[in-house]
Amino acid sequence: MSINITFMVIMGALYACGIYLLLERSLTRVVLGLAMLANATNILLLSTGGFQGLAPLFNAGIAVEDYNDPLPQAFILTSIVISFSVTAFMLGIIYRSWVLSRQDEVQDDIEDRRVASQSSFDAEDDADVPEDTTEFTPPEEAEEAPGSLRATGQSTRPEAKE
Amino acid sequence: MIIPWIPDLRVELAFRMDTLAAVLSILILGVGSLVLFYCARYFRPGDAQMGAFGSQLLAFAAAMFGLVTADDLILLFIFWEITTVLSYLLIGYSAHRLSARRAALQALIVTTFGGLTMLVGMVLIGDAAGTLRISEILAMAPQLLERGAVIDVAIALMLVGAVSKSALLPFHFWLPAAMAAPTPVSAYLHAAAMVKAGIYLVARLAPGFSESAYWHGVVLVLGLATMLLGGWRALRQYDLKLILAYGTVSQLGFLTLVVGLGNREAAVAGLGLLLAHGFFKATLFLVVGIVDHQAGTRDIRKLSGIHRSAPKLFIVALIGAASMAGIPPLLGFVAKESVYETFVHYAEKQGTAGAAVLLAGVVIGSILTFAYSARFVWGGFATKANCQPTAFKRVPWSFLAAPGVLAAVTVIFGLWPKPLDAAIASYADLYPADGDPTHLALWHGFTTALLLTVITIGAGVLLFLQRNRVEAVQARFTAPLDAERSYRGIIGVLDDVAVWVTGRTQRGSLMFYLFVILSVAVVTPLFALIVRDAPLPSEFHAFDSPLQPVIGVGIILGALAAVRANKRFLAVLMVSVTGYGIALIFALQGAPDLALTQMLVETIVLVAFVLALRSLPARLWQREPAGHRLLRALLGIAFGATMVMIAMTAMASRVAEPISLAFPNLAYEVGGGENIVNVTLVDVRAWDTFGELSVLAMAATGVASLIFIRGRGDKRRRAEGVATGSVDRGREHFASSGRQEATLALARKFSSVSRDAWLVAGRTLAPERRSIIFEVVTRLLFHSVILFSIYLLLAGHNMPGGGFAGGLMAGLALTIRYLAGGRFELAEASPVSAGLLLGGGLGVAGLSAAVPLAFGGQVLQSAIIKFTWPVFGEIKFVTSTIFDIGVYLVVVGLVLDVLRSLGSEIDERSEGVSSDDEETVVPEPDVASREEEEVAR
Amino acid sequence: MLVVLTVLFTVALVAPLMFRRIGRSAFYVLAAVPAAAFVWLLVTFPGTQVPTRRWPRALPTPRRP
Amino acid sequence: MNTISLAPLAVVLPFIGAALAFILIRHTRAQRVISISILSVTLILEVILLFSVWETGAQAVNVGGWLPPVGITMVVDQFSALMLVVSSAVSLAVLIYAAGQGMTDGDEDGPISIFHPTYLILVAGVSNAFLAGDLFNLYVGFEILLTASYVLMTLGGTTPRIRAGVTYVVVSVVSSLLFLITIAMIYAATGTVNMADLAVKLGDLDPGTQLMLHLMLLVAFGIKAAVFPLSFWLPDSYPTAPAPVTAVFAGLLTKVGVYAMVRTETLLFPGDRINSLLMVVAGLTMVVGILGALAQTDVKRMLSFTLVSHIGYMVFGLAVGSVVGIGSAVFYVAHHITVQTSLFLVTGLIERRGGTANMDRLGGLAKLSPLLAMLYFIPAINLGGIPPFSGFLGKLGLLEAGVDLGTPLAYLLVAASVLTSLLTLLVMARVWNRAFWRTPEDAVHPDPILLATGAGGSSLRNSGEVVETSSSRFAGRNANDLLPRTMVYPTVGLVALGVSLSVLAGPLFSLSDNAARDMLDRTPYIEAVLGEGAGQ
Repeated sequence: MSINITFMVIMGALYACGIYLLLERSLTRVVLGLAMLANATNILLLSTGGFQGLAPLFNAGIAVEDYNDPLPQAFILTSIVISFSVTAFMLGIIYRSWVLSRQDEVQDDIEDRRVASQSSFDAEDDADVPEDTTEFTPPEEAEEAPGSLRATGQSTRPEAKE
Repeated sequence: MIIPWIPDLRVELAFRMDTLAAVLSILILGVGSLVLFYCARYFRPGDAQMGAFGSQLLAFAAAMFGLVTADDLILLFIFWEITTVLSYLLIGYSAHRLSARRAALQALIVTTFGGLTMLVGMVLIGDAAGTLRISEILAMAPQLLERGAVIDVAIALMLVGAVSKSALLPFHFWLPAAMAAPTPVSAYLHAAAMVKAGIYLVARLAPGFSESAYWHGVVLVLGLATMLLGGWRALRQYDLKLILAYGTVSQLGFLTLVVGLGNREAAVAGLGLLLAHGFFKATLFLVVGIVDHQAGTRDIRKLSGIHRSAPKLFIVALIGAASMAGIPPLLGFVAKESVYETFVHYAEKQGTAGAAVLLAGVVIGSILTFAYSARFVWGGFATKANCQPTAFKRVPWSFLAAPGVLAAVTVIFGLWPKPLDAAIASYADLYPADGDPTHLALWHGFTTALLLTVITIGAGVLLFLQRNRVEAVQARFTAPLDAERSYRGIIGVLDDVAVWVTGRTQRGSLMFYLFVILSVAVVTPLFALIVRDAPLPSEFHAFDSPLQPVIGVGIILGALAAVRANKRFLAVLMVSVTGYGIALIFALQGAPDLALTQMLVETIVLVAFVLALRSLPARLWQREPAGHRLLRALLGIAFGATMVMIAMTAMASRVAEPISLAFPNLAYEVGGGENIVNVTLVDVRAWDTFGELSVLAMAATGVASLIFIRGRGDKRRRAEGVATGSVDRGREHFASSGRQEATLALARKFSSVSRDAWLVAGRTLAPERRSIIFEVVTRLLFHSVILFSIYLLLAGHNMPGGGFAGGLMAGLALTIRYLAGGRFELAEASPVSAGLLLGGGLGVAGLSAAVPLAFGGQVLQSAIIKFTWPVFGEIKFVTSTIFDIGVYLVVVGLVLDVLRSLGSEIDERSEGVSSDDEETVVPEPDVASREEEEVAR
Repeated sequence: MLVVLTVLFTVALVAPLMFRRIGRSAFYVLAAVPAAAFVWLLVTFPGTQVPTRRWPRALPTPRRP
Repeated sequence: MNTISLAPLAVVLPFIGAALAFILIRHTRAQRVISISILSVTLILEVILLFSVWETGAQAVNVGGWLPPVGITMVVDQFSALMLVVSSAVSLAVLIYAAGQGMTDGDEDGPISIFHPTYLILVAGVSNAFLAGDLFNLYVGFEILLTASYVLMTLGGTTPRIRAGVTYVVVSVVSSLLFLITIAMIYAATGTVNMADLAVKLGDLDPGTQLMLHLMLLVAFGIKAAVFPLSFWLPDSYPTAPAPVTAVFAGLLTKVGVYAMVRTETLLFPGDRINSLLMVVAGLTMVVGILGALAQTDVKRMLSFTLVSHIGYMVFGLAVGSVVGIGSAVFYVAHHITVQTSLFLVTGLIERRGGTANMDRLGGLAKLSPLLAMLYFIPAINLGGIPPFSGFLGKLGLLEAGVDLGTPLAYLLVAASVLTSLLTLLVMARVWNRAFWRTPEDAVHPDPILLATGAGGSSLRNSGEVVETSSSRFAGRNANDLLPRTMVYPTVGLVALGVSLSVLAGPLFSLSDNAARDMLDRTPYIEAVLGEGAGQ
């Protein structure tokens, strides 16, 4: 199957510009990047059909090979429709993001940054625990469960204490 | 008794009861029922958690019973892990105490670590032996051992599980920490049952695998070291329960040592010691429970004079401690005597220095054991000089029953060990009978063993008397390496590594994620092409028709302009230039359907862009322009180049004929239509289009839900109620006496007419927004465009057109009317709400899919109906057109939804007259505060 | 053997209800179950039974059920 | 008209349900009845399909009567039938949960009215992806479920959801784009898109192109299945969605990616050329994922990380490539769908009962609601790999497969999977220690809702006093409203399904192993689609 250089060049250029726009902070440029990538893929699908052929309108006279390959055309049509619907949805997101926070930026996830900068001290693991030598609270403040936290004995368990 | 559970993994519910299992079951069930009996008096009546506690304790007994009787390796592991989880729950009984929670988690993690290592060992052995049945594996143990390294490693891994469960040296720290559990739990789990599981595993594997490479190394060294360390630490404790805890650690080391020695005598002595330890340690723990319950503390510096206030308790405690110390008439002595005999014979037979060290170590260990037994009795019950006798409530009979029975058993079996010996003998038969078989007996005659016992007792008494000096020595000599601190260190390091790794990978920025994904998508195909050679593309042709390069240049220029544009609408325009260019390429390439659809889609996308972005600032300003400009350009170029290279390689490596050659004839004969692409879309591959419809419907709903937030906002407001010229009144304030002011006043005078000549709701628009020419053109065009779209729909089967093109055309018609007459014009133009259109379209498509099933066909099967009408003559109607109508409706619904939400709703919002309760526009600070975000979620 | 196991586990599942109804003394009921299993163990496995007359000979290993 | 031709109904029925729901957009009660009944009928249909496929193996139906490779075929083999049944059961439970949440919270006119049609189309998309016998149709199936998930993800349009929605949408569109590019390349190379036809024709290509196409497909599916280098987007986007939506995403979307990877690995590109690469990727997914979970304090984010980590197990089973390996991976996928979804539903309940999902601010839930404690504990230890639950059985199969393989890399993977199982247990036990055992007073700054009903409400039923001082949006609700029956019963049902997986482990494992044997053998699939002679 011979390769059409023009298509390849167009596709390459569209991909390059699309990716450049995609990695942008501004949401509008990201959406434009996505639209451009979708167009580039349509060109790729078209080129897989091989050569330029007659329009796929059947009539008995024409040999089967002369038509332009109808299957990639069906794929391209589906791809156009899907990229249209995704673009429409992204426009809704851009407007909503503008209404909510007056900015058209792709925002970073603040939870990630908070987790990455959290301190390693964790009360549950590292807090100092007083040693208690009994399970039963003295009768006067006995609430229903035996052995509430009562630091009575100061038995020095050598390695427990930090 | 065998019930197959998962044949594919060779796992069955296989049980068998042999001597070893029976001996342990005695311990598990006997001590279990006594402990449960004891609990009735131990807990306060009103405790809410008692229900859960009781069921967990009984479930624990059942799990232990299952563990010892299981004959399938994996079944043993299942019960093993159930005991681990139940011990986690039991230790965490008083969950409000941090020490209990932390001890429970620590015990869970350490024992599960050991358990999982053991699991790997079990899988290795099961894989090597071909079966998971323990009895069969033990039967073919000798052949397995020849396999060499794999089996040795597997056995070593299983030993790690036993070591962690029975709290031997590296993993011993979880047992003393687990003393935070209620005392009955300590008595049962950490003395009689759970920690014995490791010993049981060693005893089960000893007959077959005691000769494996690492066996003696692990069992003997760790056992002895644990025994000595446990004994040494026990001497420093001031809490009665901790003395017993470290005592248990020491005894477990001792037990592993004996059971793991691997000869006939050791087996008998080991089981004897196992039983003895089970009885006396459970007794002592229960006694400590009573002391704690009655006196309110376990600190030996506060307890004094209890032997006088609870004499019966004192006697029971004395018996238990004496048995632990190995004082003659009791079972402890009987067991230790045969252990001494075993090690003496082992030392004589082996004759190596190692065996002698072993014997010496055991003796020293026993001395330490004697010392801390004495410390226990003295600490708990003696009257101390410097503190007054502690108040001690009377011990009711039912409370003392459980330890009493256990003490009695220790005495009876001490004086009369015959039945035990008979029971254990059959387990010992598993070993080859070498020389005189030893027996559990009270009196073995004057043997070196007896001499060793005398030495042990003497040194023990001496050690106890000099306890103050011993404590001074211990205080100076602090432990070099402390297991618990190293465990907590490991967990701390693990947390730090986790935070570090997550910090590196989860940057939170979309650009970083896309960067990683795209670079992986670029690198992997290149890697494939480098590693394996692929065909080099040979035939090329510059272009199919001369026009293509021209359009190509146009497209590339448009793309580059879009990249460099800093005005928002300029960028949008440039992208649509590339879109229209591609529509031209489609037309040239011989795809009329595509060209038509692409052009229509580009137009509507352009309109949608303008509608959505009109409320955003004109400039594509960024506070700080996205960095790594060069890097992004490099990645873009790399991606483009790679895609070109891959495409060329793929096209060059085509060998087979494409299936699409069959399409033309099939489409015409079977599909009954000349437009092959349309037949493909609505008939041959109708299932794809069927899927696409839902994508369209979802996009429409998505846009509506994002703009209207509260549902779809399908309510239509007709034009009558609206005052003329009131919509979208210009708020620009002109200079008061300027010319615009005059023209505006003049226009407003003429706009008072009640009914408009051209558009239904044209009058509602403010005069300065209206353009008469646009309204006249709309009036002329609208109906013809709608007719043309219906033509496209129906003719699509034979001529270029079809559902998509028709729907888009009708959508454009609606767009024109909206742009000409404003939102009320749109409301007038769309009699049906967008939701109804979408639902109707999907319904028509769905039904046209399901109905053929009723007629015996496949889903979405089309049929050709030929009939003749008087006027129109012979008509060929293909049922897939009904499906196409569904497509048409959905596409119109989508365009209507886009217009309604991006157009009318934003108009209303910008005029500030919106009826929906607009969400308060909160100018969010750059980094949303956690609280606010918490509420918003 | 499987019967003993299932009995133990089912009583463990039922235990919380018993405690809610009869409180602390439910422990006695719970204690009875392993005790019964203990007795069953002694009865069915002669190897561990207290021998009377013929204990001098080595006792046969009990057949696997 | 045998049962197999009903297979496409599994997609058409939810589709028609969605159409009805669109039309009845303003009657939420009618919408609720439609969607629940439609999903139940679909589930029954899929169970019938499972039993009919259990013995006979793979069966195919040509949509619209067009013979392959021209038309689109829908193929049902044991693996896809099992996936269909489990995913439908799970989505039915989540639907009832969401309907219950909608009813009690009373936001009738709110986004809930869009929820039902979107949810039904999501289920239709997932079923289409599992049934697709045609690569392009698989792409369309992906698009359906993705677009529906975009709408569900940004439901309500709050700030965090929009921020997470952008990340999710853009990454998913890029993954679909890569998938479409790969389809174009495959069509360029072979001229066909029918999977069975591809299985035959791909073999004739030369190795370089085969490896290239194979890797490109795995990258596209890897993003969807959240495999190591491509999985960083998931924990940022899933947790911000409402609880039932996150549950469905966690349960279904990643598993569709894994299903597609298994299909390409066994059917399209057999042979173990890149198994060692897959092993490395599986190991990294497991370890990095679980380390991520260790570092989190928010329960929903932690579960998203365990989700990513356990995908590593399935890829490990796939990378081993033996019958036991892939069989265990199939079983593990079924187990993970059920358990992960039930955990997310329980987190939703925790969020309602405890006012927040942040572990530091929770405490004392075991006392507050023992039922909720049990509902969390069982799936948690199931995920942690504690026997006798299905989590352990899946891992056991994977260990056996790894050991059978015996290569040093396999042993390394066995060690990694054991370590991950231990760390998962540590993570789950930490949540249990903090959220359930710790007293509310010890929590960092507990939500008033915890303190208010602290003393009284011990069980779900009797605590009726009104919670007035709560800052969370459940202020003014009594405890019964916090955990309404209609939300608790589906969760209990899902947990019971998880437990039943271990009871039915025998037959399930035989089904998975048969599926693995047929997939590795490839001919049953190819012959089911292309007729007898085709399979070489």
